[in-house]
Order: sequence, then structure tokens, then C-alpha cells
Amino acid sequence: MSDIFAFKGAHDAGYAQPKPLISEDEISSLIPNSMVRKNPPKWPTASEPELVRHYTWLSSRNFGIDSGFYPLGSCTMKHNPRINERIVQLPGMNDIHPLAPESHLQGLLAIFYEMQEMLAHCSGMDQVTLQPVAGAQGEFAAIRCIQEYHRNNGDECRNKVIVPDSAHGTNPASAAMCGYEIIEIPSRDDGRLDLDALRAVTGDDTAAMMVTNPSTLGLFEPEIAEAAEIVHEAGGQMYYDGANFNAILGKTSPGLMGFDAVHYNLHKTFSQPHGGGGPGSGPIGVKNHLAQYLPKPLVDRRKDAKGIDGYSYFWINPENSIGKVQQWHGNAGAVVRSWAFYRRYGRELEKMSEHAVLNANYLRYRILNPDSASLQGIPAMPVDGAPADVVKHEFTLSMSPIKDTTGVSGKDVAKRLLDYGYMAPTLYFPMIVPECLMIEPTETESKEVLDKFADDFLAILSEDPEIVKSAPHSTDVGRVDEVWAARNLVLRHPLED
Amino acid sequence: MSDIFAFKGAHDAGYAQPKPLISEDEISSLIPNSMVRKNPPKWPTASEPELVRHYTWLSSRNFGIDSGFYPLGSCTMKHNPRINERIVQLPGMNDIHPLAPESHLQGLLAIFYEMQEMLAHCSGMDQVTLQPVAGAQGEFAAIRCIQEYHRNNGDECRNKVIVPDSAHGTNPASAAMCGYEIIEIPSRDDGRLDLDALRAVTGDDTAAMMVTNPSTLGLFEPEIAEAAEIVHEAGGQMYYDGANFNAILGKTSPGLMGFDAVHYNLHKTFSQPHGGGGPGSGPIGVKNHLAQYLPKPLVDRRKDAKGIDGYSYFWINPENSIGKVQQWHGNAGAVVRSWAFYRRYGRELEKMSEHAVLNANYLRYRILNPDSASLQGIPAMPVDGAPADVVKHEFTLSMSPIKDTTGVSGKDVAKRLLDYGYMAPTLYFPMIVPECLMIEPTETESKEVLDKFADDFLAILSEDPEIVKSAPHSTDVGRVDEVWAARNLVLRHPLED
Amino acid sequence: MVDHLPNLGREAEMLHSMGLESIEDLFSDIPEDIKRVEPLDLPLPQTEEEIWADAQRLLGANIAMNSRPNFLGAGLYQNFVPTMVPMMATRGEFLTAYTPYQPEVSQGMLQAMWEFQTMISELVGLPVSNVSMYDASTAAAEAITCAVRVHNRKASQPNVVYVTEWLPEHRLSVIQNYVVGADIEIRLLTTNDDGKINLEMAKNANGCCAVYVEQPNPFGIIDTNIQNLKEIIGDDTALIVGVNATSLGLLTPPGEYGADIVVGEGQAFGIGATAGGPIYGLFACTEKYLRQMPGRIVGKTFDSNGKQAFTLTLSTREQHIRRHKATSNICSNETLIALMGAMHMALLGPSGVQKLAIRNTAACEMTKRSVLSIPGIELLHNDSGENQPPQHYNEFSVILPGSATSALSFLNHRGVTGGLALSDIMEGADDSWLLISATDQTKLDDIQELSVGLNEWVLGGCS
Amino acid sequence: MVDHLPNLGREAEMLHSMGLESIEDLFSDIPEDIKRVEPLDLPLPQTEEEIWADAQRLLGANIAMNSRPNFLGAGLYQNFVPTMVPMMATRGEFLTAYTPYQPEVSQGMLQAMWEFQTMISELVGLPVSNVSMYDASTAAAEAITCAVRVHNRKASQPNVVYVTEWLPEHRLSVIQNYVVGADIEIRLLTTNDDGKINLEMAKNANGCCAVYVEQPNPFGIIDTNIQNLKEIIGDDTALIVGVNATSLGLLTPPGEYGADIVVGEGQAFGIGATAGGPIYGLFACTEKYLRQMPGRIVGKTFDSNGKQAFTLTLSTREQHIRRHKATSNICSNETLIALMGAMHMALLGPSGVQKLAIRNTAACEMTKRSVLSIPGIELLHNDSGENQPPQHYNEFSVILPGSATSALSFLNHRGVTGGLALSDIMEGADDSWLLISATDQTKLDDIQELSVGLNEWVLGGCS
Ligand SMILES: Cc1ncc(COP(=O)(O)O)c(C=O)c1O
Ligand SMILES: Cc1ncc(COP(=O)(O)O)c(C=O)c1O
Repeated sequence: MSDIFAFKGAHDAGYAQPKPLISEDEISSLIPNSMVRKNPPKWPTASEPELVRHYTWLSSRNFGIDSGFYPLGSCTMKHNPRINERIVQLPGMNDIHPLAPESHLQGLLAIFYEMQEMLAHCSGMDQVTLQPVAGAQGEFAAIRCIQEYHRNNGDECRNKVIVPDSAHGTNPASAAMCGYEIIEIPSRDDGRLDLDALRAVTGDDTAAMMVTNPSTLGLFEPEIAEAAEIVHEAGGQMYYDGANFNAILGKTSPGLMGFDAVHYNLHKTFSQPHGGGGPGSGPIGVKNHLAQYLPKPLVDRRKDAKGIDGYSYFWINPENSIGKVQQWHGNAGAVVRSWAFYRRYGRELEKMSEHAVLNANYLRYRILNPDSASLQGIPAMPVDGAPADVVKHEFTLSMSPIKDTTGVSGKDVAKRLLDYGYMAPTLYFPMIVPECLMIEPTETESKEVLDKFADDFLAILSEDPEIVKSAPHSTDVGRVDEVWAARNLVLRHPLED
Repeated sequence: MSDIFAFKGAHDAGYAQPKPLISEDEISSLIPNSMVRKNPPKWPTASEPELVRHYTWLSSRNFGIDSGFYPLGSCTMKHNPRINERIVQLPGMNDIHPLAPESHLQGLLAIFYEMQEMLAHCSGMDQVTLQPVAGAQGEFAAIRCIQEYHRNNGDECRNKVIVPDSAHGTNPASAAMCGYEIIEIPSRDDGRLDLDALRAVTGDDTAAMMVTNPSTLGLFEPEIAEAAEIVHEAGGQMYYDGANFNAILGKTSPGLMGFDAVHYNLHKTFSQPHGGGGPGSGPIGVKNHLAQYLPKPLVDRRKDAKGIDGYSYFWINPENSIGKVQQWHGNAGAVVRSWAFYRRYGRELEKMSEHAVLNANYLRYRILNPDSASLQGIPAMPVDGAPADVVKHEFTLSMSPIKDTTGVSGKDVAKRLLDYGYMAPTLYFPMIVPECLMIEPTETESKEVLDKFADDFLAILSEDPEIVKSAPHSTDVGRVDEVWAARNLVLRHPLED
Repeated sequence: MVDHLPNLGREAEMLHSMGLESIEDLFSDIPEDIKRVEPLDLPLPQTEEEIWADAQRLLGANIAMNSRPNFLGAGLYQNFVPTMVPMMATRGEFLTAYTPYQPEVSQGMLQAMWEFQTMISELVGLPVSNVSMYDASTAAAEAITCAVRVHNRKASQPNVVYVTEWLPEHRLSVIQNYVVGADIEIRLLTTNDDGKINLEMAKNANGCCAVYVEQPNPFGIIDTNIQNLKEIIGDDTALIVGVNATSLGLLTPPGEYGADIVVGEGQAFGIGATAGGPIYGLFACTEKYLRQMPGRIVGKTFDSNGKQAFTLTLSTREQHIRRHKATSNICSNETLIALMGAMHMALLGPSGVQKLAIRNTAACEMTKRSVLSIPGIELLHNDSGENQPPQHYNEFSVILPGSATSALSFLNHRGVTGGLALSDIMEGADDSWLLISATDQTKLDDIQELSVGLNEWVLGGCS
Repeated sequence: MVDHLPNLGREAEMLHSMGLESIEDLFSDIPEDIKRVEPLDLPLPQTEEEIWADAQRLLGANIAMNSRPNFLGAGLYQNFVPTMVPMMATRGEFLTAYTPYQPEVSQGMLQAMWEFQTMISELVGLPVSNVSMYDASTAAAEAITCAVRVHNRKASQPNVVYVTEWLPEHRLSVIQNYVVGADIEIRLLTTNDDGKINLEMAKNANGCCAVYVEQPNPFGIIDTNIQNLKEIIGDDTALIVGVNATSLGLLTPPGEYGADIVVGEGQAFGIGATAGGPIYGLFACTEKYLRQMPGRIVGKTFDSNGKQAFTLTLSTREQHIRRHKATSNICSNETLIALMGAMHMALLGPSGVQKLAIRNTAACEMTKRSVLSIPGIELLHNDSGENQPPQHYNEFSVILPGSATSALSFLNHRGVTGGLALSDIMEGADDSWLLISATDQTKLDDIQELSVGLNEWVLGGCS
């Protein structure tokens, strides 16, 4: 156990700084007396060697994609190319101010413009803003645009947003934050959108419907175009949650499906590393009728022989912009990383989706169709979260048959996978699949990794249930008591001493 | 087990390169038919994601200073400041050619010049070359200079180099590579230089004596000035192995002790990370009478208002230079890192040595003077490798009393320390101390680390001898069979497949 | 050639083992009428070398702050980040992890975030901190909605929130977007001629749900009146203070003068300005707001063997469990950047953060002295009622004898980034108002170049 | 203020616990008469920020190869290193380790080096590789002394070694230094007018201890005669081939034409030119030389539980055990750089290394065509006896109609680094000889700028 607050170096030993421009004694006269801080914050008093070791140790207790297979469904945990990290360390990225004159930011704006265009093209939208810093913020911003659109049309009474019960939690949360009432519609037994249920709730109070396609079950919604028609006929807008965009690039697009607005999760589809929970980037694309509401500013360009490749770039504000959702211009560093990632594929982005889908189907097949030898000793097999011939980039398994037979829950299997050196799949989401494990391998995993995972997964099913239920056994800590944490709420170091 | 040769990606999936300037088909006409390679080397066919994971895994199975305390005596395993790694990534360092015109290298030459001057000043030498790339090569180059010096003086028959039996193996090896006969003189019982033994072997066949001071026992040689006098009177040269320079900066110098030539281990004293065995950097400094023999080139400067801080820099070749010992200008990147390290201390380099010595003495005291509680259960205590009131930057312990009492050897204790999360001290060196452990904490370890190490060390002594003898138990692999390795010599992957 | 795909060339093998023929079989579930017909109209794939070359060319066309005298700030500052920070934070185990849903294999990030919470708590003087918000603006916005949820029932002015006058649009606009859905009315807290909060008028805020002010304020003024606000607005109204985080190395932590929630921008700790993102917002509060707080939080607990462990906690507030009733929609956040912040803060330590604040204060003061020595340039809000003119941290605002836009463009042509025309970011600001920011990275030469330039501009008739 | 010292301010506490008073007590063992009296006359300590600023200023004053057309090579080449390489190699567990004396906690580096050995073995076509030498020159030098130790007893020309004519001084001089002590006589292997080894004269080498040649040779020529050398010199003489490592992506591995030892420079795999160091030398050989080989080597073995493990082996050759009888004095070596090499090689893979060699060949050819189209400039060694002029890899040599030094200085003023005057590095070379190197980083524009420049220089009368 390395406790950062236990290092006991001299208070000022940690990190030397150059002298201030005015002597330290004089400083007190520059601060109102009543505002002078009496005690410094009790931050660690550690030297660089101690901290390097501390954080090395902490990192060794953390699992990332670099540590092993990370099949966390819905999160698209693909490899993060290293060149992207090098690029954002360039002074022309790391050390620029968003409010600098446009002439200082021409390279950045050129990249922004290229990304706006590329995202619009791939999704079949007309305009893109890069400002939202995460998927959820993209949802929020887009729903705000839709809200302003309806208001501008005098459609003030559209106060409901329809969301399938398989939707990600951010969908209802974001719409609710805009003040909408959420109408959740149940999925069909086969996990697909239920058009009848949709028709039943659609009307002149419908502001929008939010859909993820492929859905959070990893399934393409075959009737998506009809759904869009139903909503549009009622005067509502169709919102596409692009978290699963990795599955369909070059194959179809939200535009073709009939959507009006979409967010992209750059940190998923375009491989921005989202270390420990973020950063992300959630640009939104919209059809022309919504473009005037987009958060400001966007980037446009004009021909200019002296500019970059013949253009100079500038900010523009949409006419009836909802304003801003982040102080500056979004997570520019994430956009630049995603640009570098996109450039690697260019017009072959389709290949990326093909491999993501290939890997998901292959792994699903390997798990659900074991040979008889592997089946031996397995008391019960998981079943498809929803029946399908093919899935897209991810799939769900219901562990109910196992729970019923041996008492081993989905969570137990997830924890046991940790012992085998894997990150656990997404657990108990979507909520419509009982004892759900949601598995997304991504395109950057090799066949060997998928084969090995399938074998290990099946091996766990044949293990002594007691071992699985008490897993994990070989991790840095054993199963963590989350209830104690919530009851006792020890949310900071006591620093007694 | 991650086997890099087991990845099975497409041959050309790993790493895409831009197109050649001539089409690939045309290339065969540019290579003599008889010289065309038939089969490509069977290198791994892995993608970046696979390799990132492979090397992450390998690194997790490797112990560095960042992983924990690394008290490897004689190796000065101090913290490597991170800024130094950033500096050498600058294009003005990473992407410059040693044979570029001097005008392309002014910044590098300025740093070289500063380092030559600084090293000369700290060691009391007159001239320094930065060319040797490791301590051993510094020894070799300096002994070559001494050899030429004697030849030039018509002293051809000086064919012996005197080396104490406590010397590092590179000392006799380097002198032997120059063609010298090695005369090893035994140390006194107290581990110090034996002047009588020295007198007995010194004569007109003496080319040089090589001494490490503080010695490899961590002890300052009190009679070093007399030793120098003896050798000088016989017409020999005094060579200072600077591997232990970390102990004496600002306190004394090889020049004051009477040495004629010295090598510095920049990678030890000035914190060049020597990952896994190197790189190092072993500049040498000499007194004026040897300067004309130094390897070429050195750096000099002249006033130039347009130059860097008023100077322009240029290469110079010593008049009777022995030539070169490395193709280019030595390990320039190591020199620049060491420069960055030195700048951090500047005139307070003395403080670095003080803390190195403070830490060594403190740890030695803590181990050799346990309270009675800690002593409980310890059947025998180690003894000082050589008696001394104070040591310098390191100290030796003889584990003989323990071996005699319980059968637990120095090696066993070393292996058991691995279980406690430490790198083992240097083992069985110097050879004159039986069952020797040689411990060098360096100045970058905190009191807490030293206290804990002392406690753990004592705890091991009170453990069940069988546990210690079969250690390590919690490392990635158990005790490694070195004999099998030497007998069977499996020196590469078989690549059957 | 696309690389990074380990199964390139093995598609057929994998398909056949599933009994499939072609990749297209995998997309048979997409109805024909919505299939894309034309291939993507995008450039050819590039190699790492080519991407790197283009990145250097494009981003090299930007002008880095450090490459010339720079006085831009306004909430995002030029700073120096110790090399240890990016080197350790980009270790793959941190960099490529996601939200620690499985605490058993995520103790490293969890512990680092718990330490972060502790350091922020210490910095601002409040017991609870989350593990970061998107940025300062969303932190302020969500602090307001959080406070309304807590206080609305008892509030005598329900759904009303007071926000300091002169808030830059880049924060005000975000707040406005976030409060729409909760039906919150934003009213303005006016300021005196000395630039500080008008305490008399602040009495109007008593009984509303929350008051949001900034310290130092958007003009860079250290507002001593803010210390008296809590007393005026009372216990049933949340005092939300937006801070310049580094200033707390020298200034009283808002927790000590009654702040209920402290928000702010973390950027100066841990990461460069990076064009405004990714950065991270701070959010700390008293226990009262804990269960209405947005964002993730880490708690200490034990594992099944009684060993100390860390885990995300209180997730019942969050969208993945509470869905439309969640306290916020935030899911992906800025943890990795907060980690960089934690590393930087730990390296600075108690005296280092003070030193940093001193350097910022000193640079600001030297710049102020130099600029105010130019005839015709005056401090904004100099008509202080007290004896002393307002004191500043990191930045100060002046009234120019001409348009700030013209001054900035004059300076820009001389290679100086002179600051920000306040009229660009504040409604109602005069075109002559200039915000000048100086940091620990400001050098005496920079100040000289600014002043010489401004002086020439004034002498040249302000054009 | 010096930082990085965790026990600053705790000196007294630590001293007192040992019963000491002051730091000086710890240095009481240094006799007074050799104590330093004056404090070090050096500048004040600097902070990380200041060091970084100075490093940027000083190293920024260097002219990086990539910043202009560059045709410098001669054994060290401008290259592109994939970002993965430095990012993974500077992980602290690799970066801050030392020689793996304790294999139980060093399996990572040991395995990586065993993989390195395998890749080098594959590349050069010999069964054994060590884990690196200091550089190509010391690798060549120690190959020679190693070969003499192996063959001297049976040699009909004991202590004699033949080395190719025209060896650049930067390698020849190193060899000369290393052979002094072993009393080895260096004789020259002459070349034909076509620049290749004179096989007739090579017969003189029969019965000596070793022959050292380079492939491609120092003029950049792919020397087809070298394939016939082994036959001529016989089994009791070691054929040592110094290679340009990347060329083996296209060229026959020397092991296949009888090389006993292959040495070379590894730099192009793994690290930039970095002013010539740290780089790393390659050393591979047949089993016959194994026990006389310099440097470290890793073997596969088992641990006490029968689990596969790696360890340093054959250390009885080395100085720390064999002392003055060691096969070499090498101790600290270039392992970390070899690790970078291994990473780069693994990323390239079999087809990547071929592609790299093709790119080098293509760039060299395009440059050659362009330069040779300039009237007055001729290929050196064009008077080939065969029908075809010599073929080149990575670099070629031309005869200018004036002095190469003047041409280079003319080009330099135009912003082109035109190559190397061979007379600077080769005894006996004419002042008109110019070595022009082109790599995968050479662009068509660069070639154009070189040729236009050279053309103008010629038209202007070569001055
Ligand atoms: C289906 C789906 N929608 C929306 C989101 C929200 O995106 P973010 O985490 O970037 O806010 C996620 C991410 O977890 C998701 O999986
Ligand atoms: C005392 C001593 N002398 C010489 C050397 C040789 O230095 P290097 O390893 O740099 O060749 C060492 C290093 O291990 C040493 O400890």
C-alpha cells in the first residue's frame, strides 16, 4: 500500500519553481488582508522519485486495453494508436488558447473543418458541431436544438421524448435535463423496436424519439425507417444515439435511416483514449432544418491563396444558436486525436466497421456453438440476449439459465473473468435482458484473443460454482464491498497526523 | 505467457509505410540478382495493438527504480528525472547527425563544452572528452592515452598495470585489452589499500595503477595521496575509476588525491537511465600532460557576438590523439540528459553527495544496530564488509555469520528480498568480502524507504531458513536455473511452425 | 494499406468457420433501401508517417502561446506542466482504461481519484469533491441545478438563482442552456463601481435557491465582498463560488467563508490550455448537496478479505441507474485529465501551490504596473470607495484610450498577444476595456514588449 | 532550491539517530589535505522550467535533419521511428532497470532481449546474436579481436587481419585502438576500379585470422564479390561482414554466403540519429565464436517449478567473472536502445522491413538519377568491368567537377545538407568525391532542391 499522504519530505522539497517576478515578501501587500489563506492545503509533501513510484504502482493496479482484452459492451474499447498521443503534445495543440485570434489557430480550424465534413458525410447529416465534450452532452445539445426548433415553429406543447427501454441511461437523463417528459416504450420480445408501441405513444406532444441503432443489444433495427416515418408524421424529430456508430460506417448512415440529429462518440468510434472515465468527445450532426440552432461556433472556410492548402478558416455562429454547452470549443484535443485516427482509414473506414462486426459475430459464434468436448461439464449454457442471425459490433448473453441451474450470476461470471486476465463485459445492461453480459470485442482484437476468450468463458461455466461465486481470487483486491462504501461514505483521506 | 512470434496477423498488417519513390516492381532491377534475399526474416507479424500489449506485459515483469528500492551497490540507481527524457526527444537532439556542419550543431556543442568544463572542474582535471560510451570504455580509452604517453616518453617497457583485488572487473579487463599485464594487489585486512603491497609491485615496469575511491567497499582510502606518490615516483600514472564519484562531489576530487586520469559514469552519477544494462556514458578527464592523447574530437569555443551567449563552438583534435573509441561523438543523448541533471544542482552538487552518503550511513546504521525487539529470533547478524566509522555512498555486509549458523547464503537473502518488493543488492562483489551484499541506497530514497528496508532485512534474518533458501516465492518466476541455461544454450526462438 | 487490424487477411477463415461466405453476409440485416450505395468519398488511407507529417504541418501553422509574449487568459491559462505528469498519466494502464466498473482491477485509478478528491477538498475547504466535471462552465451550471434541487422546496424565491453580473458569455451561455429544462430563472447580482459585488443589492437574493459568484471575479479582481455574502443570503440559499483554482494557494478557501459549493476550472493543474479541451471542472460541496451532486465519486471500503479497497459509490444518483431521474446526464467525464491534475498537485505540494500563486500574483502585478504607467491607460474599476484600488490575481482589466480590438490587432502585428477585448465576451462591456492576463510563464521581457507596444499604439493615436 | 531529494530538511533527524552532529561528520574520513576548500564554482541550481527553457533554446539552435533536405548518412541515417517505440521503451520498468542480474524480477527485459536475439539472428542468417554492442565500430573491432582469439592458433598468418580498403576513419580508428593490445596487424584488402573487393588480391588473406568487409561498402555499393570471399579465405579465417542493417530487408543475409560474424549499426531500427549516440551495435556469429564473443547474451531456461524462464548466460566470458581474461571489458551496454530496435523490428515485421529497404533503395536511385543528370557530375567507380555500373543501397558516391567541400558549403547556404565530402572521412579520397545518402525520409522535393543546387554550383564554376 502506497499512501501518497504518508510521504514525509520537507514541505518544499517536491518541486522547485523559478523565482517570482516580485519578491515573496512583497506579495502579502498585493492580497487583501482578509483574503490571505492561513493554512496551505494539506497536499502531499513528496519528491518526484516518490511520486513516480507511487503512480507506477497505482498504474500496475489498473486494467486498460493495453493490459488485456476489454470487451466492455457499448464502450468500444479499441486500441488507441500511440501516434495520436504524440500529436497532441505538439505546442501547436497543447499550448494554444481557444480565444486566440483566428490567425493563430488556422491549423486547428482546418482540422475542425475536415472533421465536421467527414462526420457529416459518414452520417448523412448536413452540419456538424464539434463542441459537446461527451456523448451525453451531445444528446443534451441536440435535444436542446430540437427544443428550440419546435419553439420556433410555435410547437411549444411538444413536451415528450420517446425512448425505447433498451436505451442507454444518458438518453432519458439528457432529455429530462432539457425539461422533457420521458416516454419509455417496451421492446418486442425479440428485442427489436415495437412499432405498435411507438404508434401508441406518438402524437402532437411528441418532441422527439431517441434511438440507438444498432441497438444496445447489438442488433440492427430492421424497421428503423418506418419508425422514423411514424415519428416524423406526428411532427417529431428523430435522434440517433451514435454510440454504436462503429458498426455501420460506410454500410448505411443515420441520414439514410431517416434521422434528423445524431451524436458521435469520438472517444469510441474514433479511438480517443478515455482513461478511467474520460475525456470523451460528442459532436453532433443535424439536418439542415436544425442547423441554425447548433451550439456556436462552427468552422467555415473561404478560398485564400495564402491560407492552408488554399483556404483560410474562420468561426461562424449559427443564426439561432442555442449558445454554448462548453466554455471553449469542446475537447479539441480529442477531436485532433480522432482526426489522426480517421486519417489512418480514410475512405476505407468501412473496413473498420467490417472487422468490428466480424469479430463480434465470430466471438458470439465461438461462445454459443462449442464443440461437445468444451460442453462437457457445463451444466447450462447462456442464451442469446435477443435472437438474431447476425449481430453488429456487439452482442448480449443472458446468463439466466446458469443462474437458475447453479446459482452463478452474471456478475459472478464477470468477476471470474477478471481472474483470467480480462476486463469484464458490461453487466446488467441493457436492462431488458435478464442477467445480461454485453460483449463488444472491437476490430483491434485478434482471432487468437477471441478464441482464447471463448475457451476461457466456457471453462468458467464448467468450474465449481463456489469458485465462481467467490471470484475474483487473483486480483489486487478481492470482491469489493460496495454496500459498505455507500453506507459509510469515506470520501477523502482523513489526514489525521 | 505472451509469445511475440505467435501473433498470426497478415504479413503486412503490422505497420503501414508510405509508398516508395519508385514502384516496387522496378526495385528488383536495382539489386544485383545474386544478392536478392530469398526469404524475409521470420520476424513477428503483429499489429500495434498486439505489440503494445506484449510490451506492456513484459514491462510488468521487469523491476526498475520506478518499481521500488534498487540498492544495487556500485550502480548508483538513483531516480531518473522525467524532464531529461523530454529534452532528448527534441528534434534538435533526436534528429541531428554527428557529421553535420558545426553550424548545425552549435547548441549541442555548447552543452558538450559546458559538460567538459563542469566535469573537469568537479574532478580537478584539466581536459575532458565525452566520447567513451560507458565506464569500461572510459577506462580503456584512458589507459590507451597513458600507453601512448609512455610510448612518447620512450617508456615502452612499462607493461604492467596495478589493480587492487577489490577492483571492478572492468578495470583489469580494460587494461588487459590494451595489452597490459595485470598485477593484482591484495587489500589489507581492513579492506583498505595496502601501501606495502603496492610498494612491493611498483617499479619501472609500472604503467599505471587503477583505483576506485571511495573503494568498492564504499570506504574512502585514507592513504590515497601516499599511494599516488608511490606510483608517481616509480614513473607510473594514477587512474581513477569514477564509478563512485557520487560520494565526493564538492568534498574532494581525484585531482586533489593525485590522480592523472579519471572516468566518470554519467549514467550513475548524473542519472542517465541505463535501462536493462545501458546506455551509459563514460567521459574521461586527464591532467594536462595526458591531454594531447585524448580521443578526438573535443569541443572548444571562441568569442563570437553572433554565437550562442556570445560564443561559437567548434571541434578540436588533440595533437597526438589516440583516435576514436566510438564512431561518432559518444552517447550524446546521455551527455545531454546528464547536463539537464547537473543543471538541477549546479553549485549545490555537493548536496547530492551529502545526501547519498547520509542515506548510506543511515541505512547501514539501521541494519547493524537493531533494537532488541528486532533482534529477537535472529540467529546471527551480518557483519561489516570492512570495519569503518563512516562509509561513503555504499557499504558491504558479509553474510558469513548467517551462512555459518543457518546455511542461508547471501544469495538466499538477496532472492528473499525480491519477495519483499526490492531489487537485491549487488551480490558477491567485491570478491574480497565473503558472502558479500553491497548496498547503495543513493540520495533519492526517503528515510521511510530506508527504515522499511532495514526492518524487512532484519525480518528476513529471523525467518525460517527454508523459506529463505527457496526464495523467491512471489515473483513472476521462481528461482531461475542458470546452470540449465548455460548447459543447453537456447539462445533464440526455434520458430518451428 | 490500413494497419492496426490484426485480422486483416483472415476474414475468409473466420467467416467460413461460422458458415458464412462473405463480409456482406454480416450486414444482411440492413434493409436494402437504407444501405449506402456509393463508397465513402474520403481521401486515401494514410500511414503513421504521413499523418505525423500532416499533423506537424497543420498544428505547426498554429501560433503557440509560448512562442511569443502572451496575455490571454480569461479562465484558461498558459502554464508549465512538469514532465512527470504526461509521462505517468499516459502509461497505458491509466490511458486506455475506462470507468472503473470493476473495482477489483481498477484500484489504481480509484485510489488516484480518491486522492484527487482529498486534494480538492483541502484546496477549497469543503468536505466532498467529485472526480471532475467537463469544465468550469458545466460545473457552475450543474452546481446551480443541484442547488435548486436541494433548496427549491424551502425557498421563498423558488426556481430563482442569482448570478454575478459581467459573467463572460462562455460561462453564462452554458448556464443558460443547462437551466432551461429545470425552469430556473437567472437574475443578476449587480456590482459596485469598484467591481465588487453590491452587498446591498445582494439582499434581494435572500430566499432564492442559489447565488453564483466568482473569485477572483471575471475582471481579475479579488472580491472581498464575497466573504460577506453567505451571511446575507442565509442558510436556505446555496452560495456557489467559482474559483480560479491556483489562486487558492494564496487566498482563503471559499469553504471558510461559507461557500456551499465550489466549482472551477482545473486546467492550470495538469494540462496545457490545449485549445480549451480536454480540461476538467472542479466540483466540491458540503455533505448537504452530496446526494444531488452530479458526477462520479470514489469511496473507501474493504474487500472480501477485509483489505482496504476503493470503489465508485453513490451511483444511484447517476443516469445508468436512475435514468431520467438522475442528478445529471454525465457519463464519460474528464477523469484522465483530473489524474494529471492530481499528479501536478501532488508534485507541487503545500508550498508549491503557494509559490505558484505567488508567481501568478507577481506577474500580474508587474504587468499591471507597467501597463498603468502608460499615459491614457487606466485601471477599470479604479473608482474604489475604499482607499485602495482593487487587487488582482492572474489578470486585470484596463480602460484604453481607444478600442481594445484595435490595440490587440496592433499588438498582434508586433508579435504580442495582448489579451482579450472584454466586449468580445461580456455583454455591455465597453469596446475600450481590455483584459490582460499574466501567469507564472510571463517574463519581464514579455511585459516590456506589451507595454512598449501599447505605448506606441497610444502615441500613434490608438489605431 | 534543489528538489528530488526526499530527505531534505531531515538531515539533522537522521544524523542524530546515528549519534552524529553534522553532515561533515560523515566526511571525516577524508584527510584534511585533500579536502576541497573552495565551493564548486558553478552556476546556481535551476528548476525544471528553467532547464527546459535552456534545453529548448540550446538544442533549438541545432538544425534538425528533418527541417531541410538532408543527404547525410555514412552509417547513420535519418529515419522515422513509430511512436509506439519510445512510448513503450520509456515505461519506467524498462527505462530505470539495470542489467538483469536477478532474473526472477527481470523476465520482461530478458524475454525482450531473447526476442531481439532471434530477430537479429533471422535478419543476418546466423544462429547466435548478443544483446548489442556500443555501436557498429566497436562491434567490428571486437569481432576482429574475437576472431583472432578463435583462429590464431591454427592461423598460417597469425595476428594478421585484413580489413577492406577505404574504411571511413570513424570505424578504422576505433578498430586500430582495439587491436593495439592484442598485437594484431591490420592489412588492407584492396578494391577494384568498380569499387568492389579485388578477389585476386583477397587470396593473400588466406590463412590470416579474419577478414573484415562491409556490405554495402563505404561508398554505398552492393559488393557482389563479397559473396565469393569465404571460399577464397577458407575455414580457418573468419569472414566478418559489417552490414547496413536495413539493407537486409532486400539483400541476402551474410550468413548465407559464409559470413562467420556479422556486425553493424542498429540505429535505423529504433532510434533517431541522435547525434551519434546512444545507438547500438549488432553482433551475431556462428556457434564457433560463441564462447569468445563479447557482450551479454540471454538464454531460455526454467525456474524451480519447471516454468519457462529467461536468464543471462555464458557470463563466465565476462569481465565481472573472468576479469582480465574476459573476452571483452564491456559492462554497461546499449540494451535499452536494442529494446527500441526490437520494438521497431517487431512492428515492421517481415514485409515491413522489406518495404523499408525498398524505400531506401528507391530514394537512393531517384537521387542518383537526378544528380547524375547534371553535366559534369559522374558516378565514382563507374568504370565497371561488367556491363552494369555498380548498384547502391542508401547512398552513392560521385565525382564532382570541383571540391566537395565547396559544393557542400554552397548547398548549405541554400538550405540543403548535401552529403559528406569523402575526403573528410577516408584517407586517400579525392577532394572531389561526394557521398550522398538518401533514405525513406527523402522526398522528391528534397531531391529536386539538391539537384538544382548542385547544378547551379556547377554552372557557377564550382565555387
Ligand atoms: C449507447 C450509449 N449512449 C450514450 C452514451 C453516453 O456517452 P458518453 O459516455 O460519452 O457521455 C454511451 C456511453 O457510455 C452509450 O454506450
Ligand atoms: C566500480 C566500477 N567501475 C567500473 C564500472 C564499469 O562501468 P560501465 O558499466 O559503465 O562500463 C562499474 C560499473 O558497473 C563499476 O561499478
